[in-house]
Amino acid sequence: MAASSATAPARASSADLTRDQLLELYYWMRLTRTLEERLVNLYRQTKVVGGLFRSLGQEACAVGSAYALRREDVLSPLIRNLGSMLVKGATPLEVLRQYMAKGDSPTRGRELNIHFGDVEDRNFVGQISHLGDMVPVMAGVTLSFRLRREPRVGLVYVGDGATSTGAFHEGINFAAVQRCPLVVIVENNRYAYSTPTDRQCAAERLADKAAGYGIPGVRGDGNDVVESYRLTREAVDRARAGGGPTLVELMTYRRKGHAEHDNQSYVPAGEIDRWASENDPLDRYSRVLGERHGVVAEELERIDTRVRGEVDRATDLAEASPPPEARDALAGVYADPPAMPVLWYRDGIRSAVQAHERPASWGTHDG
Amino acid sequence: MAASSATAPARASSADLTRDQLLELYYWMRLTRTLEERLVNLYRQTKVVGGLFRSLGQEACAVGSAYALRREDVLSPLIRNLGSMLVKGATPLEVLRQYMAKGDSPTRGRELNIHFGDVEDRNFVGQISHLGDMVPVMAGVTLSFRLRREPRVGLVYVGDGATSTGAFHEGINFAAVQRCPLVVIVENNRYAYSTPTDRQCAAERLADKAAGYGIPGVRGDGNDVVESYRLTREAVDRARAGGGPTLVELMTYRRKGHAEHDNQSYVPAGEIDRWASENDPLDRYSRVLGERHGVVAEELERIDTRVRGEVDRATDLAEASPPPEARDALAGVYADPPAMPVLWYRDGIRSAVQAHERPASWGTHDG
Amino acid sequence: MAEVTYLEAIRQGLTEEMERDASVFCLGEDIGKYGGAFKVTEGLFDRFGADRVIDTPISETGFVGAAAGAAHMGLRPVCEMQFIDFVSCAYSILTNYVATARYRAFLPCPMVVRGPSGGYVRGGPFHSQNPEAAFLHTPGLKIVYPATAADARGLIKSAIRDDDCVLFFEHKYLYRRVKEELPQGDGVVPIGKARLAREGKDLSIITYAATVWKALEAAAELERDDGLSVEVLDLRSLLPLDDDAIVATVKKTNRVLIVHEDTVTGGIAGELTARINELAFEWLDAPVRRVAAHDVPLPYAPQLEDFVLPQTSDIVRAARWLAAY
Amino acid sequence: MAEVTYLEAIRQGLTEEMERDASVFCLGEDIGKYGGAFKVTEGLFDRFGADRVIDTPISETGFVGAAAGAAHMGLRPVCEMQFIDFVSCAYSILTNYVATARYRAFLPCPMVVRGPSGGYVRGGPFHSQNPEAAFLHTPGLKIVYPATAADARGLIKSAIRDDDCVLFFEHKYLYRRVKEELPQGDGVVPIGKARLAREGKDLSIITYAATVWKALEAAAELERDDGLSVEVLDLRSLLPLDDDAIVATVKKTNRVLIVHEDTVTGGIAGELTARINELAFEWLDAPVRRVAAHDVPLPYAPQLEDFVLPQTSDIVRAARWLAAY
Ligand SMILES: Cc1ncc(C[n+]2csc(CCOP(=O)(O)OP(=O)(O)O)c2C)c(N)n1
Ligand SMILES: Cc1ncc(C[n+]2csc(CCOP(=O)(O)OP(=O)(O)O)c2C)c(N)n1
Ligand SMILES: [Mg+2]
Ligand SMILES: [Mg+2]
Repeated sequence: MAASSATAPARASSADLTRDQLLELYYWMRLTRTLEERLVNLYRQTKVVGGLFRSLGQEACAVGSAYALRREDVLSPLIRNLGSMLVKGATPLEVLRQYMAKGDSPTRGRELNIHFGDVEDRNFVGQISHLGDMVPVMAGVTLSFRLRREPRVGLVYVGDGATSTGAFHEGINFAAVQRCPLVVIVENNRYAYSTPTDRQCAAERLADKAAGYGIPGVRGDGNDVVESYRLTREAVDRARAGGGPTLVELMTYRRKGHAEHDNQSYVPAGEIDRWASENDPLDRYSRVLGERHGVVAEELERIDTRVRGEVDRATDLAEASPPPEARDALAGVYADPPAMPVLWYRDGIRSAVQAHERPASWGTHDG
Repeated sequence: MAASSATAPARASSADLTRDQLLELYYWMRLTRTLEERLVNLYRQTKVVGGLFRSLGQEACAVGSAYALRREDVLSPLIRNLGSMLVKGATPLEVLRQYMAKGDSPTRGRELNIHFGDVEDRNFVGQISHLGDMVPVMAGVTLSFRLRREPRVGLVYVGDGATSTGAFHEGINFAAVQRCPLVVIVENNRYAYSTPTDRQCAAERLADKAAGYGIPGVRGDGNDVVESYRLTREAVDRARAGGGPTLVELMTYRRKGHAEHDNQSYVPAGEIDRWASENDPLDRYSRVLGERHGVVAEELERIDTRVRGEVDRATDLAEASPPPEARDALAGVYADPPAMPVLWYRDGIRSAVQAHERPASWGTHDG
Repeated sequence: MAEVTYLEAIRQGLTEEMERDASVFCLGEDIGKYGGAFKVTEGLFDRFGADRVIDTPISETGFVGAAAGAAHMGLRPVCEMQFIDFVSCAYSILTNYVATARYRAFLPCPMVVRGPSGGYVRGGPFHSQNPEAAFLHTPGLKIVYPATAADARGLIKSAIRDDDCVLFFEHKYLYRRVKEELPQGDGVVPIGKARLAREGKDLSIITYAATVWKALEAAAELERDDGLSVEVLDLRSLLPLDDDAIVATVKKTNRVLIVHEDTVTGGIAGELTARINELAFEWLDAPVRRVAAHDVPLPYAPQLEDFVLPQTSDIVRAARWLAAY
Repeated sequence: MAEVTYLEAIRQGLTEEMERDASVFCLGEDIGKYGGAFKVTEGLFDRFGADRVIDTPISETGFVGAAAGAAHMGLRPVCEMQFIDFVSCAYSILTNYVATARYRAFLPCPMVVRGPSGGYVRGGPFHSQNPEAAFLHTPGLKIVYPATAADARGLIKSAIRDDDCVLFFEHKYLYRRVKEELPQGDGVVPIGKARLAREGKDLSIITYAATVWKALEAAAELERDDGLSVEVLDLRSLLPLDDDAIVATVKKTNRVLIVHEDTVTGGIAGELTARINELAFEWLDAPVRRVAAHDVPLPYAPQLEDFVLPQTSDIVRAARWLAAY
C-alpha cells in the first residue's frame, strides 16, 4: 500500500483529509517507530553493521511533510527521515537489509542505514553524509521540472545544523533565483549532534533565513502531524503553481542521541523526559484521533498489531538475506567501463609475471 | 598622512566630523579616482600586466566605510576597494608597482592589482580571488580580538555577487554565533560581472539576509560618503562595544565594466550615463561641501592639484622600479624550508648526472 | 574549410551537441547574454534561449549540485567554471556526491564541468591553475584535457555524450593561439585514447595540454641540433589513462620524459611513472624523468611565471640528458 | 609508565601544547563539552575553557577560514574535522587561501587541521576516506599521518609548533587498537623524517598509517614462511617526503613495494615511484610495485570493504612476486 497511498488527493487541503488518510498518518508514524525499535534490537544483537540513527519523537514532521507529496514528486530524505521514506514507498524489508548490509539491500551493501533511493518509480533520492549537498541537488532536480514544464515538486530536508553549510545556502539561493518548485524543510530538533541550535545560528527563528533568499518562510509544530502536513502541503501547492521555493521550519525534538552510541550527556536533566511525557507525537495524535475524529483505541491497536506483523515478516526475510558477493564491489563505478579489474596481486599474479618476461638482451639477472 | 589620518577620533559620531575630516574624505575619493585614471593610461600603454579593475562611481562607499576604522582595526578589501586601502594607508606607489608587477611591489610581483596587505602596521589583509573566503578569514581575525579582549574591530567587504557564495554564509554565521567584532559591508553595485543583482538573489534587499543570522542589517546610500561613514561607524562602534557583527548594505553602481576589457554590452542603454550625470559621488560631495560647509572651489582644486602631484611622483618612481629577480619565485612558500630547490634540468643537470652514475655491476649499457 | 581556433572548436562542439540533443543545457556564471568570460558560449543564449543557457549566482557548489540533480532526471548539463581555479569550490560535491552517485545509489549523473585552465598567461596564482591531479584519485570521474582544436571539439562531444561526469579542462593559453581545419562530420574523439603527436624512436615525451606544443617545439629543435628522433604522446585523457599507448611508446624508445605544467610534486607524472614501472619496467634504458612546474603557487610577474613553469628549453635540456644517459 | 593508545597520545600532545602555549586553541564541531565524535578532545573543555575549545557551526569552510584569520593574528588554531571526509568542504579555502598566504602576502598561517581518517571500520564511502593525495600538489601545505602512538603525540606537537599549515591525519582504525609506552619528556617528532619500522635486506615496503601494521604482519609472515628479510619504512610525513630515507632503503634492498590504503590510481604511491626513479633508478632490480585500494568508492559491507582494501595477504603475495622477480 505504501507507494499508492503516498499520493495525497490532488486538491486536498489540510481540512479535507479523510478519516482513512488520518488513520494512514498514524500507520506511518507507528511503522516508523516500531521499525526503529526493531532495529535497536538487531543493533544490540550486533546484526546492524555500523551506526543506528533514530527519529524517536520526530515521526510527525517526517510523515506529515512527506504525505503532502504526490507519487511523481521527488523527496530527498536525511538520516531522521525514515518516516518520510516509508510514506514515499520505501519498505521495512529494504531498510532492514540496508542496515544489515545484505547483498540484496537497495545498495547491494555499498551504503549505510537509510542512504538509498529510487528515482525510477517511487521518487526519493539516496542521500550522502555531507550535509547540505542535497539542497543544490534538489534545486537541480526541480529545475528540470521547471525546464520541462512538468507539474512535479521536490522536497528536501535539512537539519538545524545543516543550515550552517555553504551548500545549503548556495542551493536554496539557486532554487529561489530560478524559481524551482522546491520545498525546503528545516527540521529543527534543537540539536546538531551535541550542539544546541543557539550555538549553530544566532537567529531565534531559522525560518527568518527565507527573507534573505526572497522566498516565503513559515514555522510550525513539527510534533503535530496534521500541521506538518498542512504547512508542507501549502508550500507544495505554491511550488506546483509556479510560486517557487518555500522554507518551512518544523519545530521538533531529538529524544535519542545523534546515533545509538551517543549518551546525550550534554542534554539538560529532565529535558528529554519532558518531551517524552508532554509532547510525544504518537501520543498526541492518538488523543486527537480519539477526541476529534472518534477513533477508538481498538482501531489503533489493530494498526499497531498489523505494523508489528509487517515488521516481523520483514525481519525474518532480511535476516535470511545473503551477504554481498565480494567481487560485486568492483562493478558499476562507471557506465563504461562497467567494472574495474581486480588488482594484479589478487588473481592477477600469474599474468603479471608473464607480462614481465624480460627481453633476453636485458639486465644482469638470471631469468 | 595616509596612515595617521586613517584614524577617526575615537568618539566621533557622524555629526561631528571636523571640516578637515570632511575635506579629507574628498581627498581620498579624489586620490582614488585620479590614481585609477593614471592606471588606465598605463594599461593602455601596456605597462599594466594583467587586468585593470575600476571602482569609478563607488569611491564614496569605499572611502566612507574605511574611514570609520581606527588604525588598529583590520580591513579586508576587495577588488573595488582601492579607496578603502588608501584610507587605511596603502600608497599610490605600492598600487602602481603592484599593477606593473615590479620587484619592489608589496608582493614582489607575486600577486596582481590590489591583492596585497599589511597586518604588521597598517592593518589591511591581502585578498584572494576566490569570492567569499575573506569573510570566514575576517571572522577569525576578529575572533582573535574577542578572545584576547582587544578593543579592535574588523571590516570585510563582499559584493552583491559574493553574497551567493557558501563561504560568505559560513563566515558571517560563524561570526554571528561567536559575536565577533566584525562589520560586513555588502557593496551592492547592481552587477556581478554581467549578472544583475536580481539574477544573483531573489531578495529585494540584501540587508534582509542579516535576520537569518540573527544580526542587525541596515541599508544606505553608498554614493553618499558621509552616510557610508555614518552607517559603518555605527556598526563599528556596536562591534567594539561587544554587540557583534552588523551587515551594512551600501547601494552604489559600477559604472565601468567588470574589468577594463569588459564592454558592458549587457547594460541597458542610458543607465551608465544616468548614474554618471545624476549620482557621481565626487560631484555630489563637492556640492555638499560647498552648500553645507562653505568649501569654495579653490580649496577642492588645491586638493586635486596636490593629488595629481602625488600620483605623478608615484608614477615616476614606479616606472623606475626594477622587475623581480626570477629566482625569488622559489622563496618563502614555507617558513621552513625557506626556499624550494631549482629543478634538476635547470642548473641541476650536472649534479643529476653525477647522482646517476651506475654501479659497475649494473645493466648492459656502455657508460 | 576554414581554420578554427581551439576556443571556437569547443563552442562548435557544444553547439552541435545542443542541436543534436535537446537534453543538453549549459549553466554557469555570465555565460548567457554575455557569453562567458572568454566568450566560449557566445551566441548560444540567442540561439537556444534562457532555459538552455542559464546564468547562475556565484555558487559553484550550487550549480554543480544542481547539474547533478538535473542529470539524475535525464538532462545533460554542461557547467562552466569562469576559471577552472574555482572548481575547488565544488570539490566536495564533485568528489563525494557526483563521483559516487552511480556506484552508491545507481543514480545516472551524465554531466560535464568545463573551464579555462592553465598558465603562461600572467594570470597569477588564482587564474592559472591546473587542478587535474586533485581529481585523479576519485573513482567515478573522468578527466580530459585537449591540446588541439580537433580534440577540443571531439572530446567535448564525447564528454557530453558520456553517461558519467567528465571534467573537461580547456587551456586558456591555447584558446586563440591554436587553430586548424576541423575534420568533416561528427569528429567525435573517444575518451581514454591518447594521440601520437609526433613519431620518433630515440626518446618519448609523454605530456598533455599546453606543454604538448612545447614538447613539439623541443622535438623539432632536438632533431635539428642533435639529430634525435623524439616521439611525443599527447594523453588527451587523464582519467582513464591510455595504458596501451603509454606502454607502446615506452617499448619503442626505452626512454621517457614526462612533461606537465602542474607542480612536479603530486602532479600526474607520478601516476604515469608508476604505471610505466608496472607495465614496462624492463624496457626502460633510463629512469623516467619529469619536467614540470616548480613547487610554488604560480606567481604573476612574467619573470617569475616563466621561471616557475616548464619551458621548451627545459624540455630540450632534460631530453638531452635522457638521451645521453 | 603506562601504555597509552594512539588516541590518548594525540590528546596528550594537544594538552601539553595547550599548556605550553596559550596561543594554541581548538575549534570544530562538538569538540567542547562533548569532547568530539571520537572523544579526542575529551576533558580539554573543562581544563581550558570555552574560549580555547570552541564548538563551531557545521561549517568547515567557515571555521578553517576563521582559523586562518586567527593564525594571522598570532594564534595557533587546531581544527578538528569530525571525520576527515569533510575536509573536502574546506578544500578551496585550504588550497587557495591558507596554502598561499605566506607566499603571496607574507601572512603567517600556523594552523593544524586534524581528523579521523581511513577505513577498515565499516564506515562506508563517507566515513572512511584518505584524502591526503588531493593535497599533495598544493605547495604551502604540510601533511603528516602517524602510525604509532609515540608518533601521534610527537607529530601533533610538531604540527602545532610549525609556522605553516599542517594537515594531521589520524587513522581511526588505530585509535584504540594501537598502544605503547610513550617516550619520556617532550617526545616531539620532526616533520619530514620517516621511521624505519623494521630492518631488512631483501625487499623494502614503503607505507604509512594503518597499512604500516599490515606491512609488519606481512614481513613477519614472509620471514617465517619464506625466510625473506623485509624492511618496512613508515613515511609518517607525506609532504615533505623523506627522500633520504626512501633512497637509503631502495639502495639497500633494490626491491620496493609501496603499500597504501588510498586508491591505487592517483594515490601517493605514484609520487613515490617517480622519486625512486629519479633518485635511485639504477639500484632497482625489479619494478616498483603498488599494493593499494581498488579504484572504487569504499563500500560499507564487510565483505566488500575487505575486498576493496589492501590486506596483509595481498602484501605477502605481492612481496613474494617481487622477491622472486
Ligand atoms: C559537511 C558535514 N560536516 C560534518 C558532518 C558530521 N555530522 C553528521 S550529522 C551532524 C549533525 C547534524 O545536525 P542536524 O543538521 O541538526 O541534523 P540532525 O542530526 O539533528 O537531524 C554532523 C555534524 C557531516 N555529515 N557533514
Ligand atoms: C568563487 C568564485 N567564483 C567565481 C569568481 C569569478 N568572479 C570574479 S569577480 C566576479 C563577480 C563579482 O561580483 P560582485 O561580488 O558583485 O563584486 P563586484 O565585482 O561587483 O564588486 C566573478 C564571478 C570568483 N572570483 N570566485
Ligand atoms: Mg538537528
Ligand atoms: Mg557587484
